[in-house]
Amino acid sequence: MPVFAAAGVGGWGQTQELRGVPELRLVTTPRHASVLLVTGTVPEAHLVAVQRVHDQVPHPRAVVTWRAAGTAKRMPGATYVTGDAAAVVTAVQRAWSALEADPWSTAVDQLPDVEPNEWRGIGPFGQGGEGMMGGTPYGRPMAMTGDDPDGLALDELRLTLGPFLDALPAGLVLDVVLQGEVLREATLRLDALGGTAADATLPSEPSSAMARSGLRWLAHALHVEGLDALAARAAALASRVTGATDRAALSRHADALMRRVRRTGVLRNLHDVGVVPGSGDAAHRWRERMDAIVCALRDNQMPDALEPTRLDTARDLLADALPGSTLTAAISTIVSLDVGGARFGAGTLR
Amino acid sequence: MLGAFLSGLTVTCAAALFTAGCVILARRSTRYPSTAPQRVPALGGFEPETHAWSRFHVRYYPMALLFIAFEMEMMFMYPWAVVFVEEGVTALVEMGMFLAILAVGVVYGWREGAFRWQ
Amino acid sequence: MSDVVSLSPMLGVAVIGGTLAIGAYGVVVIDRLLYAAVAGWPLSLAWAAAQPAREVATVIRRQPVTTEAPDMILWVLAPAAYAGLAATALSVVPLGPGVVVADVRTGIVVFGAAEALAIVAIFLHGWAPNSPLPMIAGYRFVGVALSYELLSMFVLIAAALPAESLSIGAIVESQQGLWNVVRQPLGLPLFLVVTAGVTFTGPLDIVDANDIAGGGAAEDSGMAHLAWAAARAAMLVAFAAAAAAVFLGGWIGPVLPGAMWMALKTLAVVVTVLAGRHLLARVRPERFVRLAWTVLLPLAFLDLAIAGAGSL
Amino acid sequence: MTLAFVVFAAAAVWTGYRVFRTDSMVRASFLLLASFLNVGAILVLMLAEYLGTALLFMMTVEMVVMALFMVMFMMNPAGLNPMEMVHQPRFAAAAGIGSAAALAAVALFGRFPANPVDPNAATIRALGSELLGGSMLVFESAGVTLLATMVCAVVLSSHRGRFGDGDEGSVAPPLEPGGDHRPEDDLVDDADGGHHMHHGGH
Repeated sequence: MPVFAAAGVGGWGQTQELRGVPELRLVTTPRHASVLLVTGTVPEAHLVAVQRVHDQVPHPRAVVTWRAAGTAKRMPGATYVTGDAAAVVTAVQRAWSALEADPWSTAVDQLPDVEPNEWRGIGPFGQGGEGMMGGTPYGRPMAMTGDDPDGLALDELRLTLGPFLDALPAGLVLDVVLQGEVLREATLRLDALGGTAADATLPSEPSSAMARSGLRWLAHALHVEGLDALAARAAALASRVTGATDRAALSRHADALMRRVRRTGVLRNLHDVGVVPGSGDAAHRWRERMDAIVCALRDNQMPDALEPTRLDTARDLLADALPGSTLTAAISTIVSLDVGGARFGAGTLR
Repeated sequence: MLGAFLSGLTVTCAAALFTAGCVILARRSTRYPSTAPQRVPALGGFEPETHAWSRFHVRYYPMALLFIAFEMEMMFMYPWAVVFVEEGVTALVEMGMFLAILAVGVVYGWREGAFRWQ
Repeated sequence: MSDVVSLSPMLGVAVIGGTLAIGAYGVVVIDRLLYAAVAGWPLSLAWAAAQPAREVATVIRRQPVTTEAPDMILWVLAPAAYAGLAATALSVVPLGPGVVVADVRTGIVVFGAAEALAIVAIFLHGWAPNSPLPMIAGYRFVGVALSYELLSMFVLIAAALPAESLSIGAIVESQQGLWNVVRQPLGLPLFLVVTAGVTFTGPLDIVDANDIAGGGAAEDSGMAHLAWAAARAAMLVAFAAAAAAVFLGGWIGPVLPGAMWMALKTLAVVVTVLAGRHLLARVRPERFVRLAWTVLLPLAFLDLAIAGAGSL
Repeated sequence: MTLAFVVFAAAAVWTGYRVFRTDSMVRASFLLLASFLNVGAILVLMLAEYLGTALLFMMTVEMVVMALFMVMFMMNPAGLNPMEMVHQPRFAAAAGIGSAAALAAVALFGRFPANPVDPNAATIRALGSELLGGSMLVFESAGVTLLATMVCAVVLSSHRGRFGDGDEGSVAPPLEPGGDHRPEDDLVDDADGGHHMHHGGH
């Protein structure tokens, strides 16, 4: 069942655990999905973004909101779910079968059907442009050139990689100036410093809470590096970490998983990628965090390696790491920093 | 001999037309026209300021030029492969020399950093 | 050549169409099974076989969304060209003893042309929707594709040396005594790299990559997405059949009929490539370009030298 | 056979014509590729099957690289606004018609020897032995020329050399001839780089 997950504050962790559920298939772009799953409360600044992602899901579509306090009202026709992953699966299946029965019951657009700029009928061929590069042909202007150190002054793409991009931790917005595939400038936005709802699904006991949060990060990181099957295994392991379970079996499973991850060569790929002052390259951070997960499970410690990076410290760390790197390396760097999605501001755990 | 090419061409065109037909039929007969918010490129939530089509700065342009020169060599190698067994050692030595010359070009390109993202 | 008969065009369309359709569906089922195996889910063939059918049913009815100012002709042309090239690639490969759709004397040259045109199809598929992420995916792919394409040429030429002909049928017959995978050990691994590259599966999955939200297919939905995924699976079947024919002795085999051997060997290559998808992490594009030019290309030279010395 | 030739020839001419009428650079380069594919098909019809199929993959790769460079440097690369692709239209039209007429005259009135190639002739084998026999000198000199092309391509295009970036330490010439005032001195006003307008710096 193709589901696109848009995770707001406090919901990102649980969404990554859904990767381990065989019935759901988390897809990378709203275009491939039938059901939009909104978890956690979406901050005010990202409301337009969640509405646009909702509209980008092709018809016939349905919306399921999971533990979403604020947005439930603004998502008309959404089935509201509180409960664990199984409840989400049943809700998604019910919504989907309702769609099958009556495709016309698809959710209607939330944003007005208005072109970004008026363009019809303007310009020589009515496509809204003037001359070679001017005007807003078909509603948008064309990119303008920017200075590039290697002397080729070519066009710059100014993009905002949104809060619900599948590869970035939820709620993180990256303003990017791209020349070709290399980032000229990259700034993280801090505007979503709103609600810091602590993640209720984490076990009360701190060390297993840290281990589960770490495994959730690992599931998303493996997905971004192209290893979906291992990500599903990590997510399934994360959902089994609750305070009461026997830790020896879990730490053995975690150890086996870490060995498999090392055998895929992902650490070799991340060598020398995203060197950040004070914490080495991405491979070092991965290795450190993977060992910390195993030891948090086995001997009930609270390793600080599992402490997710706060958004404002991440922004200063990345200030000089991102410009000049390719988009692939930039995303791998951000993912390896484990920027706390729902943990804006206050130090609570995801 | 031309019959073989004809059946190859027929198979290609059949597969291509079948796929194109399915896609065009689906795009024409859909009951939901794409509205403006749906048409915004998928960037995770916000909309881009400009068109994506722009003068894209290709970062591997020296490698592309090097590739074109190297590709020319393929033209010579196919006929050489056919008569290789017949000609014996002279063919091996000759192609060895030819490959060595071109390998010098690749080594020079590697040393000058042509394969790194500019 | 011996009693090789070129199938008539209509029969050829039926054979190639059937093989590609069944093969593509088989690829998707194998992929699901491997995914479940590595993810530790309960392995059930029924689930793996039935699920793609259900998803195809929903995808067909889904709305094919368009972007703001796409190049619609190219957007439709790309999956069509990619599927056509999968058919071309399979048409020059003998599927059984003397059963080949297009028995041309320049088999591996046509195969190389199909592979080069596949690069064009994949770039156009990224360029057409006029959306940033697919365009970046298309450009990334061309850089990597130009780097591994030379490998496929070298490796196929090395296989053509003992056969003294460019036709893949002759290459298969030249392996009567000894298969090329034994005679030219470097050939198959390099060709698997090329197969992973053209069908962007496994470590070379940089086109529809997860790190740029689905890359080339980020804007496809409904039938356009289905056509692209099916064409990609068909291309994997075509390249796996070519790998089986050129390196694993094609239809040559002791007991079973020729076509059965061909199917088994193709299945083995498909499972190997798809296993690479779930067990190996995605490579960094710029590092693969350097790796291909400075390590894999010399290995291809070595493979050619071994083949040359071996067939004298 | 002749029907196939006419179809391919018409397709080649029409796609060639479309190259100059279309606005998008990507479409222009791949229409040119389509035109070359048709010429390749005609070569195969003339039983030069190796040359035809080799033309296919050679032209494909070159058109891909051409498309990359065209999109990189041309204004309005994707044809969103109308694009004027023809320079000195009158002169070009005259030259086009003139050469077409001359070639047509040669084709129609020239007396060509009528000795068709036997379809099963081993043309590739003949090409191979020619390559290794009579024209070995051409073959090896082509190799050296290719090496020269590769070196020049890298020298001209690669911005980064093994001693670091190409323009490191290079200084833009002063404004007035012979003077020592360099333009970028007045642009870099403060140490921490208020606004980075100096060239070549990173």
